[in-house]
Amino acid sequence: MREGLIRRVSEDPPIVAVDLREAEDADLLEISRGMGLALSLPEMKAIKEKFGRPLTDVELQTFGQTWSEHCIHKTFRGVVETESGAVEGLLKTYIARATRELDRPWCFSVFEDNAGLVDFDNGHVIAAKVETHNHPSAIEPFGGAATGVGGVIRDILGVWGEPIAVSDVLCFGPLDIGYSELVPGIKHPRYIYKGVVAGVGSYGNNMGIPNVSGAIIFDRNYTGNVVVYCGCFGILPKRSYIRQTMEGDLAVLVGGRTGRDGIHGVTFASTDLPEESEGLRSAVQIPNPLVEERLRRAVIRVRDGRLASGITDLGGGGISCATGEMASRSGLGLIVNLDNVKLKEGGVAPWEIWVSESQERMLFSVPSRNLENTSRIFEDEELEWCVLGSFNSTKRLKATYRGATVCDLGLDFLYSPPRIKRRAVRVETAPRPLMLEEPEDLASEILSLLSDPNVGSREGVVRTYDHEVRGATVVKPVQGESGSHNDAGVIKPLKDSWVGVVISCGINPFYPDPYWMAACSLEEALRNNVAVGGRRIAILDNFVWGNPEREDRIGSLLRACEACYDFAKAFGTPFISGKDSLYNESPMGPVRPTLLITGVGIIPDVRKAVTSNLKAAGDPIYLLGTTKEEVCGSAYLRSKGVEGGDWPRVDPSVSKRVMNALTKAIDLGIVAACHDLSDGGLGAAASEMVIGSEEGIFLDLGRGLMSTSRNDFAVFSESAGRFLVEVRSGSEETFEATFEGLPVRHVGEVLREGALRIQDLKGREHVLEKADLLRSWRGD
Amino acid sequence: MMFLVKAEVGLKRGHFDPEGDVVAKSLRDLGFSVGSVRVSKAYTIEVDARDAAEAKALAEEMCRKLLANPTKDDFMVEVLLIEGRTD
Amino acid sequence: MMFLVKAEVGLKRGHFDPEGDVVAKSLRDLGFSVGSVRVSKAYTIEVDARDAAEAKALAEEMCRKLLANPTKDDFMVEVLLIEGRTD
Amino acid sequence: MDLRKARACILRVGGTNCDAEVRVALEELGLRSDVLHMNWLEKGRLSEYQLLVFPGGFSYGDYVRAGAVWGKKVLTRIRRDLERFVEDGRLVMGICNGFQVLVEAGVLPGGDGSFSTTPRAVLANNKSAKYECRWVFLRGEGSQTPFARRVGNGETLRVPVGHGEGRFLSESEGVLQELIRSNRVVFRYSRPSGEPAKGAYPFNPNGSSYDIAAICNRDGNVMGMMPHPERAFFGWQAVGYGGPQGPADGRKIFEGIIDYIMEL
Ligand SMILES: Nc1ncnc2c1ncn2[C@@H]1O[C@H](COP(=O)(O)OP(=O)(O)O)[C@@H](O)[C@H]1O
Ligand SMILES: [Mg+2]
Repeated sequence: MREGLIRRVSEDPPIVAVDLREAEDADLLEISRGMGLALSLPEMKAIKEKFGRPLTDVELQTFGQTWSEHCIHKTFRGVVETESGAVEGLLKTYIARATRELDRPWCFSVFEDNAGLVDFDNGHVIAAKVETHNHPSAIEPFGGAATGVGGVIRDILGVWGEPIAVSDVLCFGPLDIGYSELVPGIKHPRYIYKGVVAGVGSYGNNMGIPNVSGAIIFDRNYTGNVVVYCGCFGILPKRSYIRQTMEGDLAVLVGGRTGRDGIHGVTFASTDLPEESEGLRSAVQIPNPLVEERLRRAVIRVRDGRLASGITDLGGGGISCATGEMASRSGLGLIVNLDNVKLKEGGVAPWEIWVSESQERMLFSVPSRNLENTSRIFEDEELEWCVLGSFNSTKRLKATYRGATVCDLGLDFLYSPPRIKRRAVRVETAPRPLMLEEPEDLASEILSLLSDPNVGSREGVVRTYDHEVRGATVVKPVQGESGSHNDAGVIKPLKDSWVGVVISCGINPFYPDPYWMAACSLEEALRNNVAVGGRRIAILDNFVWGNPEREDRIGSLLRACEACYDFAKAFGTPFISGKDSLYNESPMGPVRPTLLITGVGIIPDVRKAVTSNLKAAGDPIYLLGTTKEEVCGSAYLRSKGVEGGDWPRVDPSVSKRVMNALTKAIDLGIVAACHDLSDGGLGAAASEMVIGSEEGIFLDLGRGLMSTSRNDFAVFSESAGRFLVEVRSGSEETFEATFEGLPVRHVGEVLREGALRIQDLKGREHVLEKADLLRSWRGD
Repeated sequence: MMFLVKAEVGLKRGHFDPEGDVVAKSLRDLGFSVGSVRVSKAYTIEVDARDAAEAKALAEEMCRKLLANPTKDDFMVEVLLIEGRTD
Repeated sequence: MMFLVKAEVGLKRGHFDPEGDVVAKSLRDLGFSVGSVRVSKAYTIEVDARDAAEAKALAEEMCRKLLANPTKDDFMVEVLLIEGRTD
Repeated sequence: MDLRKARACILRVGGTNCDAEVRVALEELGLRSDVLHMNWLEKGRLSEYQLLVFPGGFSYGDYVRAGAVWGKKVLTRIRRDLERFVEDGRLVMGICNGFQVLVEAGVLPGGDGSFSTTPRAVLANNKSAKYECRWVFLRGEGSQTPFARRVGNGETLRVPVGHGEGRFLSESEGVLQELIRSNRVVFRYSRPSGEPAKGAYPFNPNGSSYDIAAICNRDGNVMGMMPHPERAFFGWQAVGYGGPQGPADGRKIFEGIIDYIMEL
């Protein structure tokens, strides 16, 4: 780089001025890289053209943070050029459009704030948010996952929500992978797994928020790119949702001290995972849930005292982004005095204070007359706080440090970064022939699939998360002495209302066509929700993809987004929030495109919620939905290491009617037990129901709606839209009438003895004792 | 031969130690006059090795692979004694 | 004067150490040949005292009053150095 | 006394997180309850209450040992008031982290006088080395404490636990024998049949000696328990474990408290 572009303005405090005016393209890129800004050439040029003066390092870092993928979703808001024309923003064109067109009156606030908000009962709203914390978890599994949970909890606090539940969905490499297969810089999946699970559990348990939903997936692809999704759900009185920061209000920072930790977390999440991640020490965040627990108390007390005019959390970009966003959303400006920030250590440069992502901090805007009462609450809760500065009408973000102005930027420019363009190529995926003999021994196939890490019991993990704390959990993630699985968590958040919140997820990264992969994930989230009694479901999307600068990655992203629109519309389920995490690439390659859909439904009376364990011998068993030869990417084929065949597709015209009828049957009280069919298909679902019960199941495959003549496909197909239902005996007619014209068949009975008996398509019987099912499933 | 090795793993300097902070405050509350406190974990491990040098090297590898995260932790390994002998 | 004191608190002999047990198993999974593993906590404390002997006595009292529970824990205190000096 | 005049104090410090649901349970039975940060408990204020609860959570992050830091703080801040409260025959209940606090403070099992100067027991980390969130069976041991008044000798209750450090160990075999002899073991972990778990996992979820889940002091007015009765109070909390119709088992423990207060 040429001399003179970067100049030290002052040694102490360390401030640097960067003069972009004379900088050539190569210089611009080098400055971006050297300062860790992760800005592209067009972005650097836009800054260069805007300013007729040198910029301070504080200012350039502000751009680096605010214009990062994480903060502003540049790919999702940018233009995607395809062979068949340009798409003006994936978010606008697909995700938000579905919501806008569905126009549900119960959507209270969508895509706007830290979390999506939907109406609940008694004048309350439910807040929901799901985040990813992949890169930090790859570097420091415990701290990365724990601060992932901590961060998403603050998203809920950041809309004045009282957290009522958390969730986590985790994707790891195979735990038994050999060390020799790892690449330097990549930690062994076993190490990552232990740390991530411990981190998720530790933070949620410490905060006293029950973990009621999640999933765990193992695949070689995630060895280099661990995926950690953390969700949080909260409740608040509608009238407590206050966002009216005014000129003259004070910006008050509360919570943990600010230090060098988490610096450049944001820009770091916007580039590929570098090989030498060991050097990124400052990207490591040390969780301190004890402070966040006190923050939670303070937020609720300030809320209920109606003392503050606004709130937001400090996440990516730290103080710079939180203050900038709060001012910008209210059409205001702000002046911050960085001297007031309480620091963990000495010698922190002003730009570091400005962008540090130290955890457990919140920002309030407080009318000055309320400062005394507000600060008394903070002190009561043993929290440190400071006034950062005050809001004004300048629409500028200004910061001073030791008397010098170190940042002075117009918010309008800051919040309208140049739109980026991405190019997409359509990647065609066509089914390939499947070479697999039909096995003879169905029973041993079922047992071996149950012991597959992707199908087996999650009890060993789920029980390390408290799912009962707060005393409001109705349907538990695992249940009974054998820890069988339910499909969704149900929480009863209000003392004086029987209405419950139903939390579910859907994730199917193994179906090779991104469109159908997304469709199936969405449908599975709904299916899991409906299975326990949920309805009026709002959904959240979380994309984990590779480098969006690569045309194939963006091509599959586009297809997944198309499916999101199509199926959200078809099912009538609006997106209310979401997030994308791009640049998930490691020396071992790009992440497998992974879409998580989270469903948030309601149930009018939690006492009618349905669990998956069998209730009474003699009850009829019904199979809802059609079983097709859709096995590509299924747990069955993956466990055999076989590829090929067709993958599941979703037919919303049938699936939606089946779900609606099921909801009706649940409300009639005639559904005794229900389980959705997902990984491992009918075989896994029926086994899990037996595992959770004293009773057993008899299934006659020939009585089901099967468009296959192969027993293994009948039992392991992962066709969408299916449920296995125990109906209260005597209610068969009502049940069948409810499903008039739909693909529903009476396929068996609940047995007195704990066993799974399957009569196959050729009339042979296969018997699996509960003890054997349990042993395989639990892997003991 | 069995060696007894102690591996101590703690946060690198510069990282704030929430546990140490709580301990320091609690000690002050009990009337002690203390400055900062840092908390680390010590693993006392029986290691099968040919000699003390190998035992130490093995323990260091255990730290790198499992007990510590070099990104945030420092570790220190010390061979305590050869099993059965205390010299 | 500030002294740096290390107080190590661990399970008494004969007490089962679940954490150590898990660590030992994980180490064996990784291919290490280890016997038993015991885990303890080490507190590195800046103590204000007149001399090293007092610093040590104070740290022992901290163990008795807070850091150790006599039902299960043993502790061991060592004065590391006088602040500012490393001899 | 008239229940409408009685009041419960639920204490909290940083990291406490089960105060709200305990309050819901008590208020459901008609006992007004205040949740108070221990810092706000001025001298003498305790005497306004008939019941003091140390609820669950992760006080002070459970650093050092679960309950240790709060336990010592209890001694430096409210020792005298608490001693008087206990001597007066008022009720003190520690649930989960609260039990750990009472043990670390020397309140339970207690000494010859009232509190012991050093803890005489510990809730060590679970034998499984994991946090365990699961429903267990508790067997009433016929202890003469108000907390178990509604629970028959040998009757089982189904209640969840959620803890990583719940393995009860006593200072010596003598202390344990004394607890048993003086009928101060209130609940033991058991099998569904009511047989004591005899250490078998997961019936005994943590490896507690003598399957101890709850103990009380000499006079029976202080009880600590690892399981969470407030999470098994309403039938709908016990879906899959006897619910959702009718009350759940943990309610009996709170009802015992109410009976006692009404007789005061
Ligand atoms: N990581 C996790 N965190 C919390 N809950 C989980 C996690 N993994 C699985 N669960 C819960 O365990 C249950 C079973 O999960 P899963 O095996 O994915 O579902 P199923 O086998 O019923 O299709 C669900 O209730 C789910 O919410
Ligand atoms: Mg499911």
